[in-house]
Amino acid sequence: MIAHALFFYFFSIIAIISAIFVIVSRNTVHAVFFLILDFISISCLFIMIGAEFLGMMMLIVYVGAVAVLFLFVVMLMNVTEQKLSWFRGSKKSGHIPIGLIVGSVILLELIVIVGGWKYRNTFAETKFLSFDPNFTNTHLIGNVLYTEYIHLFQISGIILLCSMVGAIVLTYRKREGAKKQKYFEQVSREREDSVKLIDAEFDKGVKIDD
Amino acid sequence: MIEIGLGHYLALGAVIFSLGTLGIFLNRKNVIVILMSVELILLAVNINLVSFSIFLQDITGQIFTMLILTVAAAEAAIGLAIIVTYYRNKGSIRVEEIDSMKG
Amino acid sequence: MEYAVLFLPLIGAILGFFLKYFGDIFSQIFTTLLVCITALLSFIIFYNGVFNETYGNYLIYEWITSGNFIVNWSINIDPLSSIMLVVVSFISALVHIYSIGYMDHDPNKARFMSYLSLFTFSMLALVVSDNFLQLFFGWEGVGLCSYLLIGFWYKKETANKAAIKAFIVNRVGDFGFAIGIFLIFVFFGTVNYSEVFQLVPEFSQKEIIFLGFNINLITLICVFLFIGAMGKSAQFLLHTWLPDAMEGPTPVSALIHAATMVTAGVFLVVRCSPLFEYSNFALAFVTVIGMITAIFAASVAIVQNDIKKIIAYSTCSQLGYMFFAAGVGAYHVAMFHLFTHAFFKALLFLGSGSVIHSLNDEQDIRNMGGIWRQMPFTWFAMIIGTLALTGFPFLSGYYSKDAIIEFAYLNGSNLGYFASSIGIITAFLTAIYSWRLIFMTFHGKFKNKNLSKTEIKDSSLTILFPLIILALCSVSSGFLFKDFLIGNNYENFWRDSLLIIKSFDHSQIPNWLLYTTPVLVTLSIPLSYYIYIKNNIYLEKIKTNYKPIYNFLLNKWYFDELYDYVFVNPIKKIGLFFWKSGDIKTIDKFGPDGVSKIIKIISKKTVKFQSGYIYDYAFVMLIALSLLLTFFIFYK
Amino acid sequence: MNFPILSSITFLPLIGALFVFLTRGENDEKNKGAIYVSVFTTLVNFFISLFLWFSFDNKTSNFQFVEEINWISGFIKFKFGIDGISILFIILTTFITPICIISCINSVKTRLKEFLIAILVLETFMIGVFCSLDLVIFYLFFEAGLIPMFLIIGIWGGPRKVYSAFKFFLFTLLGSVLMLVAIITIYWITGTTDVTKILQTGIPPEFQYLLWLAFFSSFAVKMPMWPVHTWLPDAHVEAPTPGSVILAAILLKMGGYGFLRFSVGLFPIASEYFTPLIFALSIIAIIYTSLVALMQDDMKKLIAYSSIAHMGFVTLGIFTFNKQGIEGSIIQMFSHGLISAALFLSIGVLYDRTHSRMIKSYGGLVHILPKYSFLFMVFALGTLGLPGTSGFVGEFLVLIGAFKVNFLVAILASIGVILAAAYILWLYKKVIFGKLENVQLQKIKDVNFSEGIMLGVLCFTVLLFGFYPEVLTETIKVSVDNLINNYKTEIAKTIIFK
Amino acid sequence: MTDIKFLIPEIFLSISIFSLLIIGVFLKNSFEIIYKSSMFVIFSLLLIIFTSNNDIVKFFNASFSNDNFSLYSKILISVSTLFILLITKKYIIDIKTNKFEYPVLILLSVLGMFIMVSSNDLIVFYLGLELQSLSLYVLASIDRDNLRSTEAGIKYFVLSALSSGLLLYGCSLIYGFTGSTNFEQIAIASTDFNLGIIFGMVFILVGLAFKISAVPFHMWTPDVYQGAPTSVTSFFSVVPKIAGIAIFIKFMYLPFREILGEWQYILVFMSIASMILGAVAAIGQTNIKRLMAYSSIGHIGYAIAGVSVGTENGFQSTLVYISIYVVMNIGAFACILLMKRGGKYVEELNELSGLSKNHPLVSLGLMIILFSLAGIPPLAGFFAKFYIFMAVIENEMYTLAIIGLVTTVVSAFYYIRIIKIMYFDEPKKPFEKFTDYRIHGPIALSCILLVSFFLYPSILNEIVSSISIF
Repeated sequence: MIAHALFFYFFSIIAIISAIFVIVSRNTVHAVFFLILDFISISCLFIMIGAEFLGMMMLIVYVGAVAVLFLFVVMLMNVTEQKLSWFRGSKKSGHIPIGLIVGSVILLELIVIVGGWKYRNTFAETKFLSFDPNFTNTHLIGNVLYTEYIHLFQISGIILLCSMVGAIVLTYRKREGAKKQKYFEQVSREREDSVKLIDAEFDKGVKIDD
Repeated sequence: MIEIGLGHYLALGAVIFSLGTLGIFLNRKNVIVILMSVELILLAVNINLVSFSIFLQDITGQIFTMLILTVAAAEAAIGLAIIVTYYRNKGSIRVEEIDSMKG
Repeated sequence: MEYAVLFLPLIGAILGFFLKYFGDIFSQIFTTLLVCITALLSFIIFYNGVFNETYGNYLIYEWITSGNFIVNWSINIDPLSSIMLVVVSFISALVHIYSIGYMDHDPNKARFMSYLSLFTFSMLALVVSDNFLQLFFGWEGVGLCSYLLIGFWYKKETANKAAIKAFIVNRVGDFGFAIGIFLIFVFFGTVNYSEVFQLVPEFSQKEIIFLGFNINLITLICVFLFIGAMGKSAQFLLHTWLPDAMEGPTPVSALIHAATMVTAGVFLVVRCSPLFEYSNFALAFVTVIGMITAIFAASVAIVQNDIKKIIAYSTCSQLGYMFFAAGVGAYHVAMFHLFTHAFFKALLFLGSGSVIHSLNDEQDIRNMGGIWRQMPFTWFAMIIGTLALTGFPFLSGYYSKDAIIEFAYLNGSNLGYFASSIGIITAFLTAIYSWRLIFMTFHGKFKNKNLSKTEIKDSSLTILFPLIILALCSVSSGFLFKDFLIGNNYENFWRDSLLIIKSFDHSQIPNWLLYTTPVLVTLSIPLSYYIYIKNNIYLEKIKTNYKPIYNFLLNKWYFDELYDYVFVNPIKKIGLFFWKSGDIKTIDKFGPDGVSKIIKIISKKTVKFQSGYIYDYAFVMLIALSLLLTFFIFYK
Repeated sequence: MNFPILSSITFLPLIGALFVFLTRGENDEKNKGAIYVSVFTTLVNFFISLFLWFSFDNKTSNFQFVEEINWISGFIKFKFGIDGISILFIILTTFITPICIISCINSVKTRLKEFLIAILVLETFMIGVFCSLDLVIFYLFFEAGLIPMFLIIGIWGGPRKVYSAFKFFLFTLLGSVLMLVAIITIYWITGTTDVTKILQTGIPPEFQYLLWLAFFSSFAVKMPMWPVHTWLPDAHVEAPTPGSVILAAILLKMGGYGFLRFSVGLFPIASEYFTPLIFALSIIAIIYTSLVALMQDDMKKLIAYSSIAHMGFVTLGIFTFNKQGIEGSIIQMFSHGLISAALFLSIGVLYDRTHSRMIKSYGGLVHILPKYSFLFMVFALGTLGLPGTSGFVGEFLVLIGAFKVNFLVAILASIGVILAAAYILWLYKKVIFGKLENVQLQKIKDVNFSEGIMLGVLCFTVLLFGFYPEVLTETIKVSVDNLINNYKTEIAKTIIFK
Repeated sequence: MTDIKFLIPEIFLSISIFSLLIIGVFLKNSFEIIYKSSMFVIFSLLLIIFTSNNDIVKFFNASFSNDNFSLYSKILISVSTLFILLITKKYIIDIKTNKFEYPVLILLSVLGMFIMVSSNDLIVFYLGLELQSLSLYVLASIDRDNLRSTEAGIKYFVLSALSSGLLLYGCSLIYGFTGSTNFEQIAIASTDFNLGIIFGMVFILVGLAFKISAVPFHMWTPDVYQGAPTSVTSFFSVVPKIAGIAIFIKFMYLPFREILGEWQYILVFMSIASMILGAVAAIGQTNIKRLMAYSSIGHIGYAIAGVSVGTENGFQSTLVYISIYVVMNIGAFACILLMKRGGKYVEELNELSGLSKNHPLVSLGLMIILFSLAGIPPLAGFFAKFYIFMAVIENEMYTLAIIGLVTTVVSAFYYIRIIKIMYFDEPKKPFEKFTDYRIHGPIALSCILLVSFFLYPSILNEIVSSISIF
């Protein structure tokens, strides 16, 4: 129990601190790294409470893909270093104290709410698929993901497709003069098209490009 | 304090959620950080869902989390793509300069 | 026949106007002819009425019916209306004839004749009405015609102003009259004379709360009706329009502002005698106003220089006589004076018109003088008119005016005595200014600088003919009709058309009273000859010594100025204030304009929130979110 | 069901508008076809409405020629019907509209076709207002009239047209939205918006006060009553002549009609309760606006203010709740419809010639425009309520009615009559009399044929109804009786209830 | 698996999207054909929906529901999409955003909306919402070389991401406190009062309010409407609004039906705020697209007023409202798409001046539409408001009704200001004259519908009255 608590506090403090640093650090690259740290600590927490599959997924998807994407873009745009902090704009405004007040109000209220959570018996009735201790977490998810939740899976596929299409539409530019493979041309190339026998005249040389 | 219950996890989620929202509107310089704050918010949601799912002994929450992960990735991709196109036009992604339309 | 009497002038007015396309002369002749026929018919009606008792009520059609408010167009012939018919149509016919000559230079003859006929129609409609509303119709109709005719020479700014003044002052009177009618209708439930008069005794003690005062109903009605009469008959306080009305052509002054329209007020009071008889207060009120007017107008007339204005004030004064006659209960005497006054005053006006006409529209008596030889007929007519007016023995004015003074005395009350003394003083003043007029105009030196004396000729026959007729009437009417109208058997003639409760005992008149007036009047002739012709220096002395009084009189007691100061200017100022400060600066400023301005300001402020910055947008969303959350935390 | 005569007079102008839309002239100014079509349509409409008047049975107070079809299923039926009160307004509308269209020939120089369409569409809406027997339908037509009128003021108006058009539109719209709330509330209270049914069932007294105020806000703006009158002078001044005519002659009457039919009819108790308010406002309107009119330097503005004063008499009369008052106010509305239309047309005649509405730029017109001066005189006299013109009958009856109820009110209102004489005669003097000083004026011509027809007809009617108002009173008599009886029984009921 | 037949529209749509993508990639200059075929797809989709079964069926573990309500919304969505595609084609080609992905993205967002409106489960709802939003982000910045378009994209994206974050947090709270993501189960579980559920509801409401741009979550709307290409703006102002309102209604009437007392406050507040802001803020605008943004905010206020009533009449009136709103907005944007002068599209209001002289018919049409938007009878816009206020007053919410009607007057101000510019002001140079039935046709159709609506105003009610969610 104590170990559980210790690990929880350890990871959660890391998560909170790195979350703070995500929004306050001056260097964007650092911010991305703190974000990665945050993800890692949260995935550790997930694994700790028994959602191993999701913990791993977090690592793979977020750390492996999303965060890298962020890093990539940050580097691409060369906007890493910012003078002073994020918060101070060129105009003076009293937004920081008000922002902190609003933020803490929301936080406090949320904590009040979540503190009021009670386990109710009715949950058992509403529960749709309950855990079976004989199976691992991954197994459980795998069991339902392609059966009961196939439609969700498909829709999320379409979402990914959509994001793909969107990203391409926005960023892809046809560049003139770029060398590309032309599969059809390459594959459908016939000998007759490409090789020509000519009688080379003596002492005249052959003109290749005509 | 020692007994770690659902409340702790939810509180953690709440803290991270608040930090994410703070990050969005306190930031004055860089749009990418805003994107990261959005990721933080989604992370907070994930914490909530997973912990609910574990404590309710119900797998649905985890499925939801997984789908949110997917969507978050898609969102990040599109968001970054938009930021890139904007950067191409403007040469900057400073938040305080994104104000050509107002009123 | 009765219908013809009423409608012939109307036909004349309408068709006569259009006849001008064939030539002005046609329309002149046509209208005159029709009015003459009317006059003739009126005589017949009068005659038939008196001797054959053909009085009656002739319905034309229903005018307005609204619930129990039923008003007819009708012709009511009774002694009162028949005598008025005679006066109106007869004078009108003469004035029509006169106008043919008088207006010979004017380009708008047809219009003039048509207006005159229209006036005659309205006046007849007034006279023959059997209810208050038709009376009101005629009342306003004559007001309109008076307005049109005063402003006939519309190029003259003063004429226009005078016309408007006449109409509006009359409207003020009408306002009272209308309220009187309302009161009658509201309490009696009808506006028909005979029905109203039948009900009067029942209501004689009724008191009503009117604007917070507890007042006898009949008194109230009478006072309001009398306010109307004051307006129309140019009585004190509402008299200011009449002298100004002399801006109109002289025939108009003769017809409208001397003989007929202005007497409508008297007619109204007499017509309502069954009402007035039940209210002592109203009668006293009428008497007082009449007295004041009589002496006031006479005092002003003494110093006026405009020939027509003098006669106008004289008219005012004479109307005052009639009113106090009515006020002391001697309605028949008032009518008698009305009757005689119509002739001699019309005569005076027409005569002065003849003078004016001959002197190329000169009206100031200081620019006249010594022309009696040039215009003997006019001079003679004027002399007769003046004699009649002043009450020179055995001319018409003598009978009527003296009768008034007598009856006032006979009334027996202090007010009556007072009235009769005022009457005597006024008679004296009347004589003074009348002779002043004659002497200044016809005698003395010729003072006109624009015109040589030899150019002056007497007027044409169309002008003189009416003068002669009127002169004859002025001389004879008093004598002829005296017994008939105010004699001991007056009730035989008037029957129930007027009600006189009090009986007058003629034997009580002291002899000195009977002789005072004629003596004074006769004495005044040499007196004024001395003052105005023989010894002007004395007059000048008086003028300079009593400058304030002279000015006070010359400026007609400063009534015009007072009214301008008290009513006209404040009303203009209030109007301007309401418009500029009320409508524009208050209602619009705080209403539509203000609201739209505020909305625009709000709009600008709101739009400022839309700063264009993402963080601000997010901030607004989160603030709203936190507010909603807080609301629910504290709400539950 | 018989031939739907009411619908046909309502929608005939719309069809006419369609045909006008289809006509083609070589240019704007010479689009004769459009004028012919619209004159024809409106005249036909006028004759149909006359026929309606003749076949109207004035012995019964029931609604006649009732048409009813399902409209919003389950809620509202499209119900038309008229009684003695509404038919007069219909006649007035169909009578004034052809005159307006004829006046377009002289006063509208641009976009004639559109103008005629606007007028015709407006006529449909106006007739619809007076025919409808359902609150929602009434509201529909009541509001819809704003659109064409807004365009008429805005497109063809004078220099400050935008301000005036906006003021007109927003002011009246604001007034009437509250009425919509009230109408819907009535639906939920009584379960119907059919006027006849509501009259039978009645509205519970406790609701009446607020509902009355909501209706009042709408009608008061439309009338217009003080202090919400300021849109009217602006709108009148800027609107083109036919626009002013319609505005003064008919649109203002919608308010009065509304008061009669709805405020008094549906909410007798509240009407009784609020009578002092109405009296106060009417009196203020009469005196205040008369005084303001006295100081105007713009002819149209003067007439506009005088209209407000005259409408003050109307409201005064309606809320006397006696026969004279109500009949008087109906006749007053009718005659004001004729007289104000005529006055605006007369001013339009001058404006077409000289393009000035300022009083000071005129004077001495009688020398060159004798016919015009005569006609103008008749209308001026009508305005000041001279006996023998239709203006007198209405005003006098209203005053009698008011006098029955309250002396002070009637006396104060009578002062307005004096003031009316002052301002209108002053106007007449300045414009018509005096010397002809303005050189520009010397060239202008007297009324031409079309103007002569319009003004002549109006002059005739003004005098006709002045001398023979029986025509009108016969028609409205029974309906007014019925109205008053309803009112009295309702009031009596509450007294018993108390 | 027989339930799959209820998903046929969605499946058809996804398959078409795939095929169109493939065709688009492999054909050169494929914009024309893809555009046309996507219109055809939507048309066939309409046919499919019309022929489909309208039984009330819940399927896929009750995470989808097939009912009248969703079918009605779907019809509305497809019809309006069809018309938007019709009117915007010329514009898209003119500003050179004629990529074949454009129609595909629109189809994707339509798919997202379809999923959303037929969802019966938080997860499905969220996925549909995200599918829609992702496509919209891209669409907003589709004119990628235009600074404003991309700026609009960024703003929309950032704020929308925030709002979906909030919404998701709400979903997580709801899930945690009710133990289920199914709408029915949520409703059952929320019978006893629990602040957690209310907080979840608030968060979800905020997210939804953002999507339909209700005040105070509207801040993105003007900027995005202005910045995005007009073709996209017209889509934005119509189609997502339908879906948003539909799902809004669904949330209020299904999962949260037990806590009506709570959400009513929020809705009334948002409704009043939207009506006022929509009316007031639009007054000072000079850009017509920005003005339309504020106008749409105002209209959403009225729509929410209907929902806030909480009765069947209420949401039905909202459906009627939104249907009429769609007709008006399509017409209005079709007119805006005609504002082309010298090869460039113009957006400033004063460019319209004197339109009535140069293009009398178009200005007539626009005038009708604007009067209808202002809610002046006898046009359809009036009836839309009328039904809303019928429902509102039925429940004695007089304050809301009076404020709503007063804001109508204020908003009438800026609508008639446009009319003033068209009709009263001095004419400018005419716009480029072109006759394109694809634009003029819808304008005419919209005007005819708006004008003739009063002949039979209960037509929509009769359709809508058969709809119930429960």
